[in-house]
Amino acid sequence: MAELSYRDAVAYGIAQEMRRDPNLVMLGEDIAAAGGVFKTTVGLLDEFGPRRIRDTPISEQAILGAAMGAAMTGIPVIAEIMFSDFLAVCFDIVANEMAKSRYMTGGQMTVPVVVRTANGGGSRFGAQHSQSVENWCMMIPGLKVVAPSNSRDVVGLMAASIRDPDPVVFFEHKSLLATKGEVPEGEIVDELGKATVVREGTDCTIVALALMVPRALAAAERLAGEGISAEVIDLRTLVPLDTQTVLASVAKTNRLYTVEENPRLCGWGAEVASIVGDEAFWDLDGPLVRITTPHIPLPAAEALEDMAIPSVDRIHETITKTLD
Amino acid sequence: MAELSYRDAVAYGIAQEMRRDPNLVMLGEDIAAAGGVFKTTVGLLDEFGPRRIRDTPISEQAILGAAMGAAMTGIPVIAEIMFSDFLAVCFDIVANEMAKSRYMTGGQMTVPVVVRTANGGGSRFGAQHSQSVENWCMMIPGLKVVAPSNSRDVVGLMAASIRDPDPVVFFEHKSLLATKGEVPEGEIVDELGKATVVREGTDCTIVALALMVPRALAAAERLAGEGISAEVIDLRTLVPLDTQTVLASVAKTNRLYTVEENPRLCGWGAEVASIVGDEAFWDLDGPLVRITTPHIPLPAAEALEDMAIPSVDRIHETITKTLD
Amino acid sequence: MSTEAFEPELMDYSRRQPRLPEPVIEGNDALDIPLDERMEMYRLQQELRQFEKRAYDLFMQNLVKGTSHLSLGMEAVATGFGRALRPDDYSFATYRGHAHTLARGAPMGPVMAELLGRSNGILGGKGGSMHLASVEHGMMGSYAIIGAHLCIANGAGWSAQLRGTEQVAVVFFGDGTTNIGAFHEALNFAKIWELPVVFVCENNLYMEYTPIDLVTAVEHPAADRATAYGLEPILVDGNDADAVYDVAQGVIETARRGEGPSLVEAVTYRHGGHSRADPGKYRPPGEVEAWLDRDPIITYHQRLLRLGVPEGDLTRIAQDVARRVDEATEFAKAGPVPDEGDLMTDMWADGGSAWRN
Amino acid sequence: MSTEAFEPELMDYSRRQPRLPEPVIEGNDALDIPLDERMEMYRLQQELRQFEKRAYDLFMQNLVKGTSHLSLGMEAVATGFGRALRPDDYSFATYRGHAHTLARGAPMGPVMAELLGRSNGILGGKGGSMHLASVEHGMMGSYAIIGAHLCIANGAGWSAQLRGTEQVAVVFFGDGTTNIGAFHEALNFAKIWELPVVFVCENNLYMEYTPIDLVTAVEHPAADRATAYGLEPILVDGNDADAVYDVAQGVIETARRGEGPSLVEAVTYRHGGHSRADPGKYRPPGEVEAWLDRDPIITYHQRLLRLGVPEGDLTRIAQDVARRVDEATEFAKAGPVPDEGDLMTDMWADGGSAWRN
Ligand SMILES: Cc1ncc(C[n+]2csc(CCOP(=O)(O)OP(=O)(O)O)c2C)c(N)n1
Ligand SMILES: Cc1ncc(C[n+]2csc(CCOP(=O)(O)OP(=O)(O)O)c2C)c(N)n1
Ligand SMILES: [Mg+2]
Ligand SMILES: [Mg+2]
Repeated sequence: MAELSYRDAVAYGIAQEMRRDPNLVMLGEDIAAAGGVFKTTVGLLDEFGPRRIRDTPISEQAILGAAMGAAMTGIPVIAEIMFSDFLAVCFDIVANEMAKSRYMTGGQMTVPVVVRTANGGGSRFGAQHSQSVENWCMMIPGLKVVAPSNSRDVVGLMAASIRDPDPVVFFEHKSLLATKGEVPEGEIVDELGKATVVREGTDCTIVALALMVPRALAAAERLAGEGISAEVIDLRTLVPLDTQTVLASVAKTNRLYTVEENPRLCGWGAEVASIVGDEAFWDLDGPLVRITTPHIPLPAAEALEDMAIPSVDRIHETITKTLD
Repeated sequence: MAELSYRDAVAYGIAQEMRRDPNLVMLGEDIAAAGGVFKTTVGLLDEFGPRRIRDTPISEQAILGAAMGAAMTGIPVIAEIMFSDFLAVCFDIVANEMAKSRYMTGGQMTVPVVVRTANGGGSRFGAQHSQSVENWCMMIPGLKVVAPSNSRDVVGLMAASIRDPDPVVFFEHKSLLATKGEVPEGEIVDELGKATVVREGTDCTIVALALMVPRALAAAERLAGEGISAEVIDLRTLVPLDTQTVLASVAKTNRLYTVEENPRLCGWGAEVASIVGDEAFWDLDGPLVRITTPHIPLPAAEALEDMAIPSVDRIHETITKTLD
Repeated sequence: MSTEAFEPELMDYSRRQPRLPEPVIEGNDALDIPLDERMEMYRLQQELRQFEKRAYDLFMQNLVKGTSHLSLGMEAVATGFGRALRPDDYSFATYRGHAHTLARGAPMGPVMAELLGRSNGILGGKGGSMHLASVEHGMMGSYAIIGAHLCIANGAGWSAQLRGTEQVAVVFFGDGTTNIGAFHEALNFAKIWELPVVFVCENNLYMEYTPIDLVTAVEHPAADRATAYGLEPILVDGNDADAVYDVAQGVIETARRGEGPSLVEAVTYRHGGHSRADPGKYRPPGEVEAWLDRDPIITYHQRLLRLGVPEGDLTRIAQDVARRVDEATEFAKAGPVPDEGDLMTDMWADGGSAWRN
Repeated sequence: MSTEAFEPELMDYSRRQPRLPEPVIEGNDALDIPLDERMEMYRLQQELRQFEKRAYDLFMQNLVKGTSHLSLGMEAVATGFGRALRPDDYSFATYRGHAHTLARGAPMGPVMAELLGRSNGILGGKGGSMHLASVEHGMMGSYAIIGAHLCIANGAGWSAQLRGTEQVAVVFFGDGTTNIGAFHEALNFAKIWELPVVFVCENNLYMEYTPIDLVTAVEHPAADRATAYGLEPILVDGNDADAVYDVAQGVIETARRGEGPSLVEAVTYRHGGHSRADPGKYRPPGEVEAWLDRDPIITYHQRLLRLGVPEGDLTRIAQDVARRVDEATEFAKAGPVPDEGDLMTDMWADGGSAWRN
């Protein structure tokens, strides 16, 4: 059992898989010699060499195209897109190519690509370097979507993503990079599509993801002090979506809250709330409540950004106000 | 009152606005001499000349960049992106630039661009030319989203979109192009953010958009024959979203169905269902039900495509099965 | 250029000067290509031509739905490259990919069945005309959104480089495609990694309905840009299968030896419209006719006669192909329409499409 | 190139050969630029330098959050172009946009306040360092995702062309940006429409931490690609404000006369790291030092002395600028932090952000 930062867990998880599969390669901007602009790939060039860990030009379409083409022809690839906002410059390859090629060809293509990308706010980087864009990918049929909240899950879900034969978009949260967590010794491999109940409770269910998980837990802690027992679920992967864990929890607590970092409209919270509102309607004792960033671009100033992204205070306050 | 096809209504609506505003220009691939690959811009080159109606190379980023830059500096622009699937090749400009520039600059920029694009399935064009991607835009703060279901609305909403000082994505449905409808004489200008109750009813509310509107109406007709009174709402615009009309309807009918063409996850139906599940929870007499295309890329074969997109049969059947 | 575009009368593209073909290069008779290879190229061009003519007839009978983009008149490019590739090489095509798919050896029946949306189609009906692929023949797909596949082809080249297999990836695209961003990214990337990729621009003078010269800053959309990627400009007569074959052998060999990518511009012309919906009215009078005279199959036929091949041999090949096209048509028409069971398969590698538990 | 990249030791970029600057071109002393213009350029370079040094100090004091990209060492480019523009011309910059914003006359105080996230910031704190804009000064924004703004600048040029105002749009971008698709689309588009746009590549030899030559198929990432867009290659010493000014005047005049776009590559160097977080360790020994010797301000100072300007005049300018930077700092520090009321404003032109009724 070692304590690892979320940042270090990224390289640790990749290294675990690169040792296992000598075919696995990685490419991206400034990932090799520099160890990545977030220092999430430090040490990989040294261990695996320049053939397997390669720097690229600023050509995101070329990066993901190369990843996809190599994957289709037998080489599994990890591709880094430095900030998740930049998925927009290569969205055609993400949404129209990788995601669809298998279906379109009647199953002829297999595309084992993991697109790793730094996601989310809290770094005061402004509207073009802070977005939470899990929903950009969740809404595209043919993509799997993963977003770990802690160091151990980074390793386990990285392994699962790399071993998955389908394209996976793997969101590393910028504001979690410095957080530390225990990572057990030995190989860690999770399964995609398994949420975790990170805190048990009976009065309401809070479903969260990535940076929102520690915030939901802190809010639940505070609620506990006030006699409210909140169950907190870390979704971990959006596709596949572990609806059973959510539905089972709501069957017990009878109330659903989702806590999302993406802007208001059409986020995963809307999807989860809608599923619950359909399949667990008769379990519900009150409204389906989503807590999200407002539907605005993220502002740069510290004060403004902190108001925008759901905080422990806002989660706590929303629940106390709406739970009876 | 003239009868116009939805296709002809596009050019008719654009012409109305080009006559009013001599600054308004339009650009896109094959829109000028050829009148557009869907023949939605026929006649505009003749009337307004090559300075205002211009063909471009296959350079969608250049097209939308030019539109945005001109709009920022005083020239309102209509830009055509031939198929809405191609928004992916210029998604950075759509999602990260146009949508955010006003907010990021503290209100310094105004971007009066209308991005017109052919959306939706039913033409057997396969997975890369058939998508319904309203949600790609709805989820982006800073974009307005419009999707008319009939000829008259094409004209009225086109005028509203063009006159709106903010970026608007205007979805023209490929499978509605040949449909005809009455268009009143004289200037028609609608307001964005107003849904229409296209059929009144008391037993359930069906919320639909674009091609799904006639299908929802046909299903309601069939339901009426079976003694079920369905109210049908044509949303017309997704942003701004007319939640009041939806909430008022659900307050009356106590049941919500959404009928969407986009694939299952994170569509506008999830957003509408979630809003209702939050704000009208106590009005509801039963589950929130979404009828969508399954979460798959659209297949090309006629038989498969018809199974995928919500049909009158499927809408009818889902409602009869779930409404008690 | 821009000034010209602003001349109202020139916006009616059919009133511009026609762009006429260069004369046939009879000297190419002397290219060092064995006669039996030439006979194979004749056969292949016949296959592509007759297959697509049949496909066209089937559209007219409303048996093919959706859209379809034929390469009638452009067969020499698919032929010259198709014949120069090794069976384990990779091809990538656009929506205009029937010829490139067949040229790799994909069977006509399943390809035809795909156009008809049948479950015995080569993609089970899921992809249709614009997405033909046959991985077992090295045909790695047809891509219907301009640009992406140039980048994807790089990946196949990279993979070959990593695996040390000396496979080559060839990617076909149109003149209009040279103006999209992905073209630029792909070429630069291929060169800096010295990938075994051959980029083939089929310059048929038009994007959809717009003449390429009106929207391109250089005369030769691909060749005039080669130096921007550290590459040699290579222009070839795209209506002469021998010329194409000769160039193809060279650039493929270069790639195979690990000496990096090439960019080839093959000038050609499509006889018909851009797609099913297009009557091609934007083309100035005389232009189509001039290119019909330069039909790659007619001129190849003439070359073979000049080289002493008896007319009867050629007729027999054409007849044999016709019979095979008939068989393919029967195979396709006999195919069942896909059913509910097919809809939800093959999104994921496990064969299904479940996104939840 | 690729082979080199595969040499493990060369993957440690700090072990590569340093890329040294060309010597100062003393002949540029003789360029036909009035002395008072040169004094203005001296002042402007001092402003850019001293402002950014102060910004750096404020980061170190943790008063600036987030990230920030300085152009210390690159001031001559912003200066030469900034001074050559007409007040109603348009500029477009990247995230490395402090200098370009100030060079258009945006006031230092509000720019500094923006870096500090204050509500008296030039964007009200909403944009931050990477998104500086001042529409009233023709500074049309700083764009933090590589590529897009080249396309957007075309639009400003198109608008000027349509309105017949003879305004010109100048767009600044880095060497690394020449490898993204939008670069290609923008250049071709500008040329075919003969837009009044000047594309200025500030080639500082690195993208973030990767040397540009390792990822680019040509030696001069912009100039060697000009012909691919029907343009002349133009290379200029980006560390000499006079040289830049001279070239700028020419290309801006060309654009203003309606003779279309230009592409200029100005070779320069950033003294510091890419951004706040970067110590710049990937640079070979001797490289930074050599470029520090070629500091554009020091060499410009020397030129002015050679031209007979008394040292005291230059000192007074520097001191005056220092005072104004102090004032700007005070202005910024005194600014209030934005509050709840500011969060939901200015998404739409109506001033608000409502997406529903
Ligand atoms: C990104 C994108 N933009 C536009 C289109 C629509 N489109 C399909 S084919 C075509 C013309 C392509 O021209 P070219 O590259 O010359 O190929 P050709 O069709 O002549 O073979 C266009 C504009 C598309 N498929 N993808
Ligand atoms: C599309 C995109 N990819 C990657 C980045 C991350 N990034 C920011 S600056 C930069 C390097 C840019 O290099 P260059 O164009 O030379 O400009 P410089 O920073 O040297 O001024 C990179 C890769 C980005 N902002 N946008
Ligand atoms: Mg073409
Ligand atoms: Mg640089």
